[in-house]
Amino acid sequence: MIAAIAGRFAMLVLVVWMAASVNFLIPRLADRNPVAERLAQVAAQGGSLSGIDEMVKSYEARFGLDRPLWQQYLGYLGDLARFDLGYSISNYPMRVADQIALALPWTIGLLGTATLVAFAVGSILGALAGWRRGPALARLVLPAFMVLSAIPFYLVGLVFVYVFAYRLEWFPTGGGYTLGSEPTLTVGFVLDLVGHALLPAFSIVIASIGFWALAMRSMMVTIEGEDYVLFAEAKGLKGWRLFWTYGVRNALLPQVTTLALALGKVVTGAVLVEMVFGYPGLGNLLFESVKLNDYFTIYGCVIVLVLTVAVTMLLLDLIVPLLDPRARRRAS
Amino acid sequence: MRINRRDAMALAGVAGVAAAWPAGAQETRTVARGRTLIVGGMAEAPTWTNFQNANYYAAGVDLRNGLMYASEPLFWYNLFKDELIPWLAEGHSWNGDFTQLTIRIRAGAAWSDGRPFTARDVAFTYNMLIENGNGAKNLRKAVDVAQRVERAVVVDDRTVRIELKFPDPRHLFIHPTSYYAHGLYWVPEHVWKDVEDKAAFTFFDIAKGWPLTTSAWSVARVNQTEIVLDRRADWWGAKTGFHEMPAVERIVVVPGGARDRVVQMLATNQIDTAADIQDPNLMLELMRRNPKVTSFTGTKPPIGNLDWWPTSLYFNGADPQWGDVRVRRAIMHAINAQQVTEVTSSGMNDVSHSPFPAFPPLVPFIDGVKDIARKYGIGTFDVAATERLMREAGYAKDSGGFWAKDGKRAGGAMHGIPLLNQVGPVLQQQLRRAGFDVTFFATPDSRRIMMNGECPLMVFGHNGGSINDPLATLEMYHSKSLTPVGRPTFFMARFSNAEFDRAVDPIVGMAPGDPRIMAQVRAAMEVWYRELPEVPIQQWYHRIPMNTTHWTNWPTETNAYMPPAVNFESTPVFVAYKLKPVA
Amino acid sequence: MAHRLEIDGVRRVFPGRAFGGPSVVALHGLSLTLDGARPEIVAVVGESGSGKSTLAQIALGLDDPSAGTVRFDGTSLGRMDEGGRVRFRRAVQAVLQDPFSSFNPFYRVEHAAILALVRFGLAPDRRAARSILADACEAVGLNPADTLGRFPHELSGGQRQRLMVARAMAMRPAVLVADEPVSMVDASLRATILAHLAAMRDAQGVSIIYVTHDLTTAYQVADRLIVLYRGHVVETGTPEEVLKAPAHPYTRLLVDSVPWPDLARPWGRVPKVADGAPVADGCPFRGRCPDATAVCARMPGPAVLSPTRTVRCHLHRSPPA
Amino acid sequence: MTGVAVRRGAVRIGITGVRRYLARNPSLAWGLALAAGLVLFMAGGSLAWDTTLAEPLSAPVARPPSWAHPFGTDTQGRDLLAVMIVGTRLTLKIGMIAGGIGVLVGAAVGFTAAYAGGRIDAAIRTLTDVLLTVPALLFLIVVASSLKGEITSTTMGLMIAALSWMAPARQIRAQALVLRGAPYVVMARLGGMRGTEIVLREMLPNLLPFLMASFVLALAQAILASVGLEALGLGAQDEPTLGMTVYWMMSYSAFVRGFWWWIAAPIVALCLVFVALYLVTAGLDEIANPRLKRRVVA
Repeated sequence: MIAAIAGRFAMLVLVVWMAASVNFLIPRLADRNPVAERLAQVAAQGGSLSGIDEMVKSYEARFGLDRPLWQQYLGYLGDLARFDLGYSISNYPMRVADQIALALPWTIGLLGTATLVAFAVGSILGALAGWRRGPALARLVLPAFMVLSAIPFYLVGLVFVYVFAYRLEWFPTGGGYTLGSEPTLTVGFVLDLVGHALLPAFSIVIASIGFWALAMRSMMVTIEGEDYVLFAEAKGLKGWRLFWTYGVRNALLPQVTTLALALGKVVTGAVLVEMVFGYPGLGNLLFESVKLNDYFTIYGCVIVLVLTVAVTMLLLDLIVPLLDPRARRRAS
Repeated sequence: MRINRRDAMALAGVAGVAAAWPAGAQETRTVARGRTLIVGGMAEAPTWTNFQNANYYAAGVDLRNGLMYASEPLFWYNLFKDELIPWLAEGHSWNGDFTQLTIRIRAGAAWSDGRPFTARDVAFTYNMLIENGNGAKNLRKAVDVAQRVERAVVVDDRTVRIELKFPDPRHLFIHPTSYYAHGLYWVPEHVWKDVEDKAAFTFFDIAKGWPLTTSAWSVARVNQTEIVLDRRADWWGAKTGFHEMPAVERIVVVPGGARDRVVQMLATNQIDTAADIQDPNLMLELMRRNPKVTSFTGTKPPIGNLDWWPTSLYFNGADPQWGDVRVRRAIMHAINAQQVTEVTSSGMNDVSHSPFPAFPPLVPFIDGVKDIARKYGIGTFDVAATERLMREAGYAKDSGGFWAKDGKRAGGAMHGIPLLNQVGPVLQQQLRRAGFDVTFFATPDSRRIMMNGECPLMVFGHNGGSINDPLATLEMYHSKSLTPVGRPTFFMARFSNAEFDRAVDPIVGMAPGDPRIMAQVRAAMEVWYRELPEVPIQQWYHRIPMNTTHWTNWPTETNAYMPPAVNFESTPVFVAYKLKPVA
Repeated sequence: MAHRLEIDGVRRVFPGRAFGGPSVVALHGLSLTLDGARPEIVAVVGESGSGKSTLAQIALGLDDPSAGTVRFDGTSLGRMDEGGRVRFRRAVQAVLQDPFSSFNPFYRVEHAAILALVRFGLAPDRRAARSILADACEAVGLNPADTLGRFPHELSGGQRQRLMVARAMAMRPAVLVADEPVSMVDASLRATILAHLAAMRDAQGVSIIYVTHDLTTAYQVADRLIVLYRGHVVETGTPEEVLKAPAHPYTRLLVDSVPWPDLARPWGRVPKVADGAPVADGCPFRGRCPDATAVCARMPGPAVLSPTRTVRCHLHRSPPA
Repeated sequence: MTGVAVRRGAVRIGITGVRRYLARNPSLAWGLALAAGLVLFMAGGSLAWDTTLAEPLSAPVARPPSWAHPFGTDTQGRDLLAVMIVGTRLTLKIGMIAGGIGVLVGAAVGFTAAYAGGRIDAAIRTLTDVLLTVPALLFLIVVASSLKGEITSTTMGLMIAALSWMAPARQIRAQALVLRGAPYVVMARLGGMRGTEIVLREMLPNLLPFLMASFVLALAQAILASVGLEALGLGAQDEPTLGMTVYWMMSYSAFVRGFWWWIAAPIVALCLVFVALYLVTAGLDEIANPRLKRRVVA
């Protein structure tokens, strides 16, 4: 068992290392100089570009960008091993770790919550629709949600923003909270936060319920045919008990696996939602740093993504067998 | 970092994660909305980046996020009235040959830690930059300062003498005066002299009172979505009776983010002013939705104030296909600038026929070369002329209907910054209709491609150009500004002409307002119009929304005490001093 | 020419996943020789997981042993040249368990057989191949007109399995591996199919490895019986010897579990443990064995009870020579 | 087994058979109907409407729908009906290039991995997993940068294709692994067939419905990716794809100015495309995965 965990962990390190290496190389393939670009951008405010070449050289030395690529690569791996993400090039002397720490709560708060809500609602809806004795209503609304799930949620978001924020003015058009209000942990402020998160969250939920419902429904259909359910039914188990203890509980496990992966991906896949709703999360940070080719911030964001997905996978591999006797048997 | 953690915590609360509130979180006092100025700042992203950096000379700084309110210049300049407004300085004097500029510091000026603001701070700032510009070269503006200034000498606490490397009658407007993006920021000697690595210094620590400021507001708290500055009771200006205490008690600067969001926030009175809305129709819509919002000219065209960036189509001088002036002219005649302004601004941006912004001090020069412009047919949309010139230049239309010579089509990629997204596609279409195979791109990479000279055509505005004197714009076409392809420059025409240089050179030694300048400008523009390094298209207007719900006395056409643009570093500070509360 | 297939000391270990995970030993050094000069049916019996299907795969050359060799006409499969491979491929054929999925649903039923007949030079062209197959069909009691040219789903399970046997006959192999050929066929057809297999042995001289979990059919057709438990050969002998007087406790368990039509026989002895945990060494069956003692922690050596009979159990010892 | 029975419907095509099959698989029927509608709109539109009106300066600016411009016009004088006709085609073109290459490369890689097994399989699997971590955004901007920003709808499709093969490769590998052990594949090996021949002759035909479903899914994913990138302003700015229309609509404040027709046109078109593809995928899935016995959209 220990050996298995150690082996799995070694695999994790291998994948993270390879992913880190690939993602180290990709931004370097672009014919761009992040130092020069940032300086030029700042200079555009200041009106003068004189002396920019000298400044570029000076900062390249400061960031070690004047060294051969392999030395930079080794240095990068060394820093990474110490969890040191270094400085942002375009926002020097800000640290990449600080940038990520600022962006992460927004992303997790919005997308994490929305994903969980969609998961819960979708799974229950799917379970009801897949259960033979479930309410007919569930079977009726399911197709509508499934069709909605085909539509990317930023499009749903755009429609919502137009209708509910611009036309009806029920919700703010964007942002994290009301401007000028004090960020304190009071009921009022938290409500304000929720108010701002509602519209984006709602559009994500609406557009992803169908995905969860569909998966849950087919699991339920399969389970309903299993012998143990028929047996339990024959024993005279009542409808709802049967539904929860035999149906939902067994169908949920593969769903949880998918959920863990979805939550891992929440960290990245959010650029457009964040843009449509003016939300200051990690997707936004990645987009801005990609635009300026800020190597170090790009690396930081990608590493967060890679680690989240890889660690989620590892945890799943380790935990699922404990939860699911079927998987445990397969493993042995 | 404490405040950021608070944000994180609050959000974590929304996510349903139970979180303990960090003990001892700082309480800030409450300020009434009627005494708070909320500004939607310039930000493409919905967040501030690097908002904990108040070192104006650091490479990654962006003071337009609101930290600008924590600084003041020696002089302000109001170009509408051509008026120099001494602030931290009382006045200045020149020696006879414009090689020594002496500045007199205002009595009683002080930093927010109580230490007086003296000539030493000015001299320290200058000498720090000169030393850096001659050595490490990692501070912004340092190389520029070192190229122009020999040294700054403290004569006494209130007098500083700036010794220049060459006669430069414009120096007052290059470093000591703040307007648009020009001018230096002054740093307190007593803090900065001990800083070892000035490029890595952020000058930011609220606990220490950093950034120290001479202005009436100092930074109270910051996070990635707002910068909050509170008025200081002990501001030197009020204490000495130099200026009344400003009515603005608190300034909150939020990242505007997307333009639509800014408009919405203005319509609902969440913010009082914002960065440029650009689109006059959008401004009209905003003023219709919230009649309390006004512009520099109200609802009257151009619904804004002129900017120093007239839009032009630049030819990349390093591209051989533009070697023949007839091709450049042919392209000029293919452009219908009137249609560009009709489509992009319902005709509210004036068509431009020169590289100068039409500011009052520059209007005489624009008018003074009109006859030359006319002689060269500048700004005439004439497809027949295009046809004739292209044939003369040896081009013929190929099967696709595009001009081509030796199998190569005239045109290519036309890059622009996303700000000019409205203009680009219109120009592209006009040029295509006239037979030029042109494609417009405005990508995140476009700025670099343009600056490095890696595309044949560019849509751009003048950067570093003139405001009150024609020299700065003319110098952009001087061969000393010529940069090889691959090295970045804002002078994208990559133009050089010895005759032009000879006409411009003497202007350097002539003080602004010298009547001899006109003859030199005419001589230079004769070459410019003849050689046509770029095609002037239209003037550019800042459409700055100003909300009168909480604040009045915004700068307007009839009360033009300062241009209202918030994206220039120091002018908003001046406006903040002048605002009057409604309630 | 009589071919000879020797499986010699074959061990097959399935590695765990990369970086850890326990590996599974499916076969522990199994030996079995089929001599074309003396065609016989060897039944390999055992419960699922006993390694009998792995043995079938290895005998067919579809899987490679981790240790030990498989020799065909004296040459190890691993060192065979191209021609040898083709000869082996042709000579060793199979009838698989699942008559439903043994046919590619995309093609008509004769597709694979005709292709193989032509490829191995048993027929000069597709027409000839078809007629060879038709003859084989008739031999197994199928009407070629009703069978050939149809899609797999249009035939019944029994028809399909008989067609598989017909295909095997048409190939004229030296060795046939029949991996549970009747387990998914209606009981009424089992005897027929087994009879065809026996006929192949008798008429064509084909040696057959008959893999099954069903002792009854093994008893009916086999000349020799091998009982596998967790990759170990626990008992060998003639069906008569083994089934009438099982020597190994596991064989006994198997035999007792069979619902014999003889009503006088008691049905089943309840095993001590339903599903014994795998044991690291010693007798693999000791976790379930009702007769297990301390000595079973050591692996018993094979005891030769008769010239045709061996057993691996501490209860038995070879009689002194 | 129903699986075989369902597969029969896909393989043996007859008009009545198709009709009967579609009646049993309404999601496929609806999906195909929608797709046919879109094709009709694109093809019929190109014939009946002047598509050069999709260029800027072709129409009066910012007009609501009228007889002259049934879908209205945008602020740069594009006729939105023409934009939709051209844009739907361009957007589908991007998806076809990316999805097509993605599935072809994915199938090649997936079959190789499944058939070769062992180290090669492990290497391919790790490689695809690692490549899946590369953010599309990063890759696109880096490639665009080396193209000097000059992105066209074709290069856009190719760029997305480079990121589109990993997911199909994984799915096809998994399916091929299942098939590799299928008895009929074993029988083919016993009949003297070798690797490539088995893959092409025995496995591929049975994977066709699955590959079709994979392709439609990859097509939808590619369109999703391209529209996302275009909406961020990273597309072929010169071409009126649906994603670029979203970008222009957003950057020219169609929301605030209340140009509902400009908002509606690309969003409705995109929704129709996505829903059509979704329904077709769901329908094909029923063929490819016979275990889903019930109708996908009940």
